[in-house]
Amino acid sequence: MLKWLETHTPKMVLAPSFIAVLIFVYGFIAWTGWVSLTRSRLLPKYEIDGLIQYDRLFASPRWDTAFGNLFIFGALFIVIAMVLGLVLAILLDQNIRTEGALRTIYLYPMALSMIVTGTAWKWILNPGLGLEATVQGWGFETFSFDWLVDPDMAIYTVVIAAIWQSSGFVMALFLAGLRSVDTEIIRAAQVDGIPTWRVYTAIILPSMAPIFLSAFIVLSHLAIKSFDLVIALTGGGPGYATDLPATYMYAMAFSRGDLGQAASSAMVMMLVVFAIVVPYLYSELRSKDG
Amino acid sequence: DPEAEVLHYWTSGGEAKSVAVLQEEFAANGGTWTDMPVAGGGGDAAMTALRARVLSGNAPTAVQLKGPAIQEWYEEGVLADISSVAEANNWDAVLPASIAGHMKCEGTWCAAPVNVHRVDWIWANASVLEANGIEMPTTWDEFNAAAEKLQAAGIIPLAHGGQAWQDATVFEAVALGILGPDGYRKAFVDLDMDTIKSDEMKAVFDQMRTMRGFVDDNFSGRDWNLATAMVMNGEAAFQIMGDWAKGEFMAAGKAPGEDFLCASTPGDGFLYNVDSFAMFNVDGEDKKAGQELLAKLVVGENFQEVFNLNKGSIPARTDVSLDAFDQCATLSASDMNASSEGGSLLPSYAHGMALRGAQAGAITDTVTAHFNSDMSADDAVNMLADAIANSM
Amino acid sequence: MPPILDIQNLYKSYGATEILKDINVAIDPGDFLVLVGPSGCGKSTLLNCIAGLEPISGGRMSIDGRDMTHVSPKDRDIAMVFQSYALYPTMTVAKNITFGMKVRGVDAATQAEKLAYVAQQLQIEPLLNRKPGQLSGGQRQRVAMGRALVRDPKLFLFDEPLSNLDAKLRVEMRTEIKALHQRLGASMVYVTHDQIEAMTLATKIVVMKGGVIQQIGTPAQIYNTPANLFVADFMGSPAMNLIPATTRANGNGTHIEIARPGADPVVLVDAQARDLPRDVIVGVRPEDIADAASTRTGADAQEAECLIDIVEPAGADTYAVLQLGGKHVTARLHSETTAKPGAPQRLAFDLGKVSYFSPDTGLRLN
Amino acid sequence: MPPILDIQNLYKSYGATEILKDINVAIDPGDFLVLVGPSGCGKSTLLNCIAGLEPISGGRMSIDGRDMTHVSPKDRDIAMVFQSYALYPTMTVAKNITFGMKVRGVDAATQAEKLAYVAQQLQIEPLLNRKPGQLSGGQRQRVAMGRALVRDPKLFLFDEPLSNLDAKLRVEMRTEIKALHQRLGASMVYVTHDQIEAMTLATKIVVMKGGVIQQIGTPAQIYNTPANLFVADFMGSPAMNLIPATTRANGNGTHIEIARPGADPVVLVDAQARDLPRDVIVGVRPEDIADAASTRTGADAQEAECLIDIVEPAGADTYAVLQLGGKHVTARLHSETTAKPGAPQRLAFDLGKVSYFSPDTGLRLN
Amino acid sequence: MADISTPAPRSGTGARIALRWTLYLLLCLFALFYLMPLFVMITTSIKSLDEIRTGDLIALPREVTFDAWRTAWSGACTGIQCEGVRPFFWNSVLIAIPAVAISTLIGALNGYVVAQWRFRGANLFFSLMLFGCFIPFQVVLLPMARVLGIMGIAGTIPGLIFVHVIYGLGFTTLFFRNYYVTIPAELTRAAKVDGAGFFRIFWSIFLPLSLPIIVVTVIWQFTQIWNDFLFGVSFSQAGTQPVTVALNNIVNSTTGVKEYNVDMAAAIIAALPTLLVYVVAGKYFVRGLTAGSVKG
Ligand SMILES: Nc1ncnc2c1ncn2[C@@H]1O[C@H](COP(=O)(O)OP(=O)(O)OP(=O)(O)O)[C@@H](O)[C@H]1O
Ligand SMILES: Nc1ncnc2c1ncn2[C@@H]1O[C@H](COP(=O)(O)OP(=O)(O)OP(=O)(O)O)[C@@H](O)[C@H]1O
Ligand SMILES: [Mg+2]
Ligand SMILES: [Mg+2]
Repeated sequence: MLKWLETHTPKMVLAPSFIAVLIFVYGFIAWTGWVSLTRSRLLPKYEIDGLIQYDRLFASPRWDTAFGNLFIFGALFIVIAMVLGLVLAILLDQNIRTEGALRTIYLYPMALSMIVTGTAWKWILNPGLGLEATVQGWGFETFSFDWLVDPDMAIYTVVIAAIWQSSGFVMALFLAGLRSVDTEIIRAAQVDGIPTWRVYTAIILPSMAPIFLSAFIVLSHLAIKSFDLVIALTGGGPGYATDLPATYMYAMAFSRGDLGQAASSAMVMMLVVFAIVVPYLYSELRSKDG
Repeated sequence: DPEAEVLHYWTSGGEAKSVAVLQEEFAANGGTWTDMPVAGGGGDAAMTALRARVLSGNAPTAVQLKGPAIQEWYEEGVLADISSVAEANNWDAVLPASIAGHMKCEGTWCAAPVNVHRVDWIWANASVLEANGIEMPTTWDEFNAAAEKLQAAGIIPLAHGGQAWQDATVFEAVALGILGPDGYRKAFVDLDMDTIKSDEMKAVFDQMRTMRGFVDDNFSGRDWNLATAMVMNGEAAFQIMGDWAKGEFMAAGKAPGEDFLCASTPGDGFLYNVDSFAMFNVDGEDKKAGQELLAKLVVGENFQEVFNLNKGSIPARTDVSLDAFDQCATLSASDMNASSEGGSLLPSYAHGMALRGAQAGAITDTVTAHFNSDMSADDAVNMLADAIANSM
Repeated sequence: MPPILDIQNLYKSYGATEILKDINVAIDPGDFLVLVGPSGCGKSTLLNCIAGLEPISGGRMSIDGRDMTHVSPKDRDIAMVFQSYALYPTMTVAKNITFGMKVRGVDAATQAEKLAYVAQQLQIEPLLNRKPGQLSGGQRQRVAMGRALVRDPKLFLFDEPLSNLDAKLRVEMRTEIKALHQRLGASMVYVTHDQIEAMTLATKIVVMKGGVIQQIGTPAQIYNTPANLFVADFMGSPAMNLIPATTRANGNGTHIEIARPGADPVVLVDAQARDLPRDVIVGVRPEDIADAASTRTGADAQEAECLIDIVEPAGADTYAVLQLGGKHVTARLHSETTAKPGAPQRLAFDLGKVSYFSPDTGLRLN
Repeated sequence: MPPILDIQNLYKSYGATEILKDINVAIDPGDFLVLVGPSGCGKSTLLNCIAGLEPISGGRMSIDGRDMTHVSPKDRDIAMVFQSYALYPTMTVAKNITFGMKVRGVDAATQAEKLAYVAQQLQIEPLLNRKPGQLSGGQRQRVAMGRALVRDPKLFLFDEPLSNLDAKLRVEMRTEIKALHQRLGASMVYVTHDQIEAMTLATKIVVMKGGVIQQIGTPAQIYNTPANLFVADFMGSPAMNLIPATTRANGNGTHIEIARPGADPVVLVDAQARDLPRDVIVGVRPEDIADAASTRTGADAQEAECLIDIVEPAGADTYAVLQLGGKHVTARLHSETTAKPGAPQRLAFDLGKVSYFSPDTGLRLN
Repeated sequence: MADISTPAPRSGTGARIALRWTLYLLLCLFALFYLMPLFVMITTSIKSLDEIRTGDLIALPREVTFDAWRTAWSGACTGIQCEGVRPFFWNSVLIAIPAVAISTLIGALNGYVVAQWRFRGANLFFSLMLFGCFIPFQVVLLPMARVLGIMGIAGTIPGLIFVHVIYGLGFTTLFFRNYYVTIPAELTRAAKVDGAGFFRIFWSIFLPLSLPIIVVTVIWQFTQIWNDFLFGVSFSQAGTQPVTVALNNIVNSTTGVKEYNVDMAAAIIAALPTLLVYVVAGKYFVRGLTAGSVKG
C-alpha cells in the first residue's frame, strides 16, 4: 500500500487539480454549451431549443465586428507585446545598474486598475486633450493622432493601451527565462564568434521556447478576455467599432439579460481558441518529448 | 428586528448622501441596514452580482432594479410580493399610473419607486445663448438653426459624449420630438414594426445625422460630465442629457436660470427613468420585516423629498411639496403631471425603462452604429428592424 | 613575427580570492602550449581569461600583436572547447558544429564539406541529427571538439578535450589534433591531465600551481630538468622519486649517500663534479631505477642491492617499491623481473638524468 | 551468498534504437566491476538502468537477492557518481555531500564527521562553503565523488569519477577507492576510460561494444586472453598488435609466418603445438616485442631482424613502429635503444602470451 | 554574470561607451512611454476638482493639493459609507495572500510533476489545464455561483480564495512547468539516488532553483487577484468586498458628480500593494541558479 502510494505520488499530486479542472473548466464549458442551446435570458434555463442562439449570433453585425476585432487586436497585441517584452527583457539583461527601478516602471501598468487608467489613456489619446493637442502646442501644427475617434483606427488605440498594460509582465517572464539560461553555453557562443544578436536569436531564445509558450498563453488569455480595457478606454466605441467578443458576451449576459446569446458567443470564442491553441500546443509539447 | 441587505449602485457623493437618508430612517425604525453597493455600467455590474447571488441562493433582501427587469426577475420567481405595504399606504393614489405600472407584476406590487429622472432635457449655457441671441429651441428645426448660428460663431453647438448610452439618450429625445409621444410609444414600447420602418423614423435618423454635424470631432468616448463641463465653460452651447447633469452644474456652483438653462427637448412628452427597489425572496422574519419597512419608507414622503433634493431628480409621488426644489425640478414635476394626464408620460428606452435589455440593446447598437458612421437613414432603419427582430 | 599570444602580468581574482597571480606567457605562432597543474590551480580560469570570458583584474594580453585586454570574446578570433562541453542544447549535433561557420557567412557547400570531414574524424557521423541531450558523455565531448575544429581561428583553446574518451579514441584524437596543429600551423593552448598527451602534443608546457606558473619549457625540459620539487613530483607517472640524501664532492664526481633502514646507506657516484650543498633531495625517475639485469649499463648506471617491499605488476611493467632515505621509492622493473617482495634485489640506478633540489627552497640545484 | 547484483537479459532502448542488448552480469559481494568500452557503447546507460533511473525495456535485475526491476532508485540503496556530476546547484559543497545522509535521517554529528573525513580525502576542505558554480571542473568531480563516498550503500556506481583529475590526484583517488573497497567490502560498478584504473581496481572487467558484452573476466584474463579481436584491440595502450599470419603445425610447436614488404617473411616458432587454421591473426602486445638486447631471453622469446619505420620516444619508453603482415606493428623498446628510423634492428618477439584469432569470426582460437 | 556584455570593461573603448549610452537612452524612452499615463494620473490626483473641470486635463497642476488622496483613502463614498478604500483593503489582503500562496504552491507542484516526473497522460493533463486558462470568466460566473452556494461558501472570503485558486492554477502550472522543463533531469536523478523522495526533491532541489519563476508567478497571481473585479463583485457580499469593488464604486457612478482627482488617487492607492510586491519580489530575479549543476 505504502509502495503504491509512493509510486503514484506524482499522479496523486495532480489529481485535485485535475478534478478541479474537469469540473470548473470542462464542466462549465459543457454547461455553457448546453445553455447556448436554450433561450435563457436573465437566468439560465435548461430547455433545449436548437441552434437559435447561433443563428442570432451570426446575424448580428455587432458580433461580426467584435469577432473581426478579436483577430486584429489579438494578433497585433500578442505579437507586439511579445516582441516588446522580449526586447525590454534583453535590454534589461545587459547589466543595467537601474534594473530594479526600470523593471518596476515597466511592470507597474499591470498593477493599476484599468477602470481608471482607461480614463487617463482616453485623455492622452483624445485629439483635443492629449498627445495631438500637446504636440501641436509645441508648434507641429500638422501632427495628427486621432485614432481614438476614428472608427477604423480606434481598435489600434486599444492595442496600444493593452500593450502598455501587459508588455511589462511579458518582460518579467522573459527575464526569468533569460536568467535561467546556462551561462556556459552563452560563453561558448561568444567564443564561437557569434554576434550578440545571433546569440540571442539562435541560442538563447530557442532554449526559451517553453517561456514563449507561457507568454503566448498569457497574452492570448489577455487578448481574449480584454474587457475592462475596452470598456474603460472606448466603451466599445466609436459606435461598437472596438467591441470584442468578451465585451459582447458581457453585454449580452449581464447588461442585456440575454444569457443564451452570451453562451453561444462564448462557445464560438472557445472554439476559436481551441483552433489556434491546440495545434501550437501540440507542436510545442511534442517537440519537447522528441 | 427588521434587517435589510441592500444592493444598489448609488455610490457617488451626492447619491450616497441621498441613500444615507433612507438608512437613517430605516435605523430610526429599529432596522439594521447592510449596505451592498456595486456601481458601474449603469447598474450592469450590480446586476451581474445580483445574478450570482441569486444563483448561489444568497439573494440580497432589496435590490435597486428598474423597468422591465423587474418583471423579468419576477418571471424567474424570485421576487417577493409587497402588495400589503403598497395597499396599506395607498400607492395607487399617489403614483402616476404609468410609473405605478412598472412597479406591478401580474397585478401584485413587486417594487417601490424612488424617484423620477427626466431624460429628455436640453441644457444650455445661458451666457453663450445670450451672446449669440438665441432662445431655447422648441422644435428641432429651431435647434438646427440655432446650432448653425453657433457653429458659425465658433462655438460647438452640442456637447456630446460618444458613448453608446449617450447616443441613445440623444436619439430617444429626437425620436420623441419627431415621432411624437404616440409614435414613440409604438416604436419603443410596443416595437411596432410599421412605425420602426416608417418615414418618420428615417427623419429621426436624418436629424441624428444633422446633430452629428453639431458635435465636435473629439467626442468619442467622452464622459458625459466632461460634455457638461464644456457647456459650463462656454466651449459648447447645448447638451442633451438626463437631469443628473444638473448635479454637475450645481457642484460647480452654477445656478439654474442664471448660469445655465434647462428645458425639455423639442417636442411633447416626458421620458422618465425611474429608480426603484425590488424585494427578493429571502428566508427569515427579520429580513421580511426589513423588506416591508424598507418599501414603506422608500415611498414615504420624507424620503422622497430629501432623496430627490439631493439627487436632482423629482419624487415619484405626486403629492410631495416641491417648495424646496429648484426651477428645473419644478418644471420637471409639472411636466410630469401634465404628461401623465395627457398620456405622454413615457418610459425612456435608453435607460432601460421601456424594453427588455436585449431589445433596448439591439436598438442602441443600431443607433450608435449609425451615429458613428456615414450610414444612410434607410440603411439605419432596415438595420434597426433587423436588430429588433433578431433580439426577440 | 610577434607572439601569437602574449600575456603580461595577468592577475585574476574572484572577489577577494586571487586565482591567477602574475601570469606571463608568450607563445609563438604554431606553438602548442599545454597547461598542466593540479585540479583547481586556475587552468580553466586562465583559458577563460584568454578567451575574454572572464574580466581580468590586472595585466594585459595581446593576440597576434593586437591588444585584446578589453576586446569581447567574439572579436578575438579564437575557438574553444569547454571543460563542461557547453553545447547548444536546442541544436542538433550538425548545427552545433556548423553554426559558427553559418554566422560567419561560410557558404553551404564548404560548411557541409567541413562538417563531413570533422564528423568523420571524430566518429560522430551517425549522431549528426541528434540533440546534445541524446548523446553519451564522450559523444558530447567530441561534438564540442568538432565545434572548435571546423573553425580556422588564430588560436585554439582546449580545456581537457579528451577526458571522457576511451583510450583508443583518445589516441586517435590526439593524433588528429597533432596533425591539425601541423597541417594548419595553428597555435593552441591545451589543458590536459594526461601526461602522455602533454608530452606528445606540447611544444611548450606550462606547469601551474595555485595560480602561479612553476615552470615553462619544452616537454623534455619539464620532464628531465624540472625547475622545482613541485614540477618534479607533478610530472611523470609514477612520480619522480625524491630522495633526501647527503652529497660529498670528490675528485671523480659527486658522492651521494642515501640512508636506509636496517642496512648501510646506498652510495651512488655521479660522474659529474657538481657544486652542491650537503643536504639535497635527489630526484630519480622510476624508469631510471631498473633491474640490474636490464640494459642499464651505460656510463651513469650504478648497481646497488636493495630490499624490495612491494611488487606491483602493471601489464607491460612491474613496479617495485622500496625504502630509501625515509621515502617510498618506486622502481620500474621489467614485467619478467625476478624481484620478490621482502627479498633483496640488485637494482641499477641510472644517474644520467638525475636532478638535485634544495630541501629548503625546493628549487633545482643542477 | 546471493550475487549482490544480478542482471539477467537486460534490454534497453530509446525509442527504436536498442542501446543495450541482452546484458547478463552477476557480481558477488565485494566485487569491483569495471565497465569499459568505446564512447557511446552504453556504459552510462547500463549504470542508469542499475540505478533505476532509466526504465528498462526487458529483462530483470536483482540487488542483494531482492528483485529490483521495478523498485524506485531511492529504495535500491545505491550511491552513484554521475558522469555529468549532477551537483545540486543551489546547495553548498557541504550540503551537496550531506544531503543524502540528511534525507536518510543520519544524525548531525555523524554527518559532520563523515563530511570532514570525505572532504579531507578528496582535498576539498577549503571549498565546503562554495556553490558548485564556483568550482573548477575537477573540484566538481570530487564533490560528486564525495556525495557517493559518504554513503554506505549496498552498491556503488561510479561513472568515470576521475576523468577530470590530474594524474597525481587521480592516483591518490584511485588508491582511496581501492582502500574503500577493501575496508568496507563494498561492491562497486565503475566506468572508466583509464586502462590503468581498470587494471588496478577491477576484480572483474566487462568489455562492451555497441550495447553488447564482449567479455567478462579478471583484468589478467582480459589482458592476456582477450576473447576476440575487439577486446584485444581495445584493451591495452598502445594496443595489441594484430598481425595476419599463416600457421603450420610442426613437431616442435607451431610455425607462424608473417609476410612483410620487401623482405623474407618473419617466421616465429610457438613452442606449443596448437590446432590452428591456416590463416590466423596473431596478437602480440607491444611490450612483448622488445630490443633483442633486453631481458627477453626466456623460452618463448625469438629474435628477428626488422626494419624500423618510426621511433617515438615517450619518456620512460621508446616505441618503434614497423611493418609486418601489412599492418603497423608497435614495439616497446627501451628508452636507450639503438633503434633508428629506416635502419634494421634485431627485435625479440616473446610468444609466451601470444593470442590467435580467427580472421573470419574475430574470436580467440587458443 | 553571464550577461552578453562581458567582460565588464573597467575603461571601455569609445564605441562601447556609446553603445552603453544608447542602451540607457532606449530604456529611458521606454520608461517614458510607460510612465505617461501615470503622469496624467498623478497630476490629476493633485489638482482640485475645479481645476480639472475648467483646465486642461493633462496639464501640470496650477495648485497642488493632496485632498483627493485623503478623500480617496478615507473619505470617498463607496456606498452609503464614505470611508474611502481603506476598509476594503483588508478584505483584499485576506483574499489575495492565501490565494496567491496556495495557487503558487499547487502550480509549482503540478509543474514539477509534469516537467520532471513525466508519466503517460501528463502532457494531456497539462494541455487540459492550459486550455482552462482560456475559459472566459463571464461564462463561469453563474455556474460557479451555484457551486459556491452548494458548498456553502458563497459570499465568503474562503469562497473567493477558492475561486481564485481554481482559475489561477492553469497559469501557475504553466509557468512552473515551462520553467522546470529547462532544468536538467540529472538533478532529479542524483537526488533520487541520494534517497530523496518526491516531496523532498521538490522542496530541497527545485524550490530553491525557482526564484525567478516564483517571482513571475507571484507577480501574475497577485496582480490578477488583487485587481480582480468580476469575481470580487459577484462572489462577495456586504463586508467581504475587495478593494476593487470599492474603487469601482468610487469611480464608476453613472449619474453622480465625477471627481477625477479622487478616482486617480484611489486607483493609485489601490495599486500600491501590488507595486510593493513588484519591488520586493523583483529582487529575486537572480541569475545563474543552475550554474555548475551538470555538464552539458
Ligand atoms: N536520450 C537518448 N536518446 C537516444 N539515444 C541516447 C539517449 N541517451 C543516450 N543515447 C545513446 O545511447 C548510447 C549509449 O549512451 P551512454 O551514455 O550509455 O554511452 P557511454 O557508454 O556512457 O559513453 P561515454 O563513454 O561516451 O560516456 C549512445 O550512443 C548515445 O548516443
Ligand atoms: N566563480 C568562482 N568564484 C570563486 N572561485 C572560483 C570560481 N570559479 C572558480 N573558482 C576557483 O578558482 C580556482 C581555479 O579554477 P579553475 O576552474 O581555473 O581550475 P582548473 O585548473 O581548471 O581545475 P580543474 O583541473 O579541476 O578543472 C578553483 O580553486 C576554483 O575553486
Ligand atoms: Mg578546469
Ligand atoms: Mg557515459
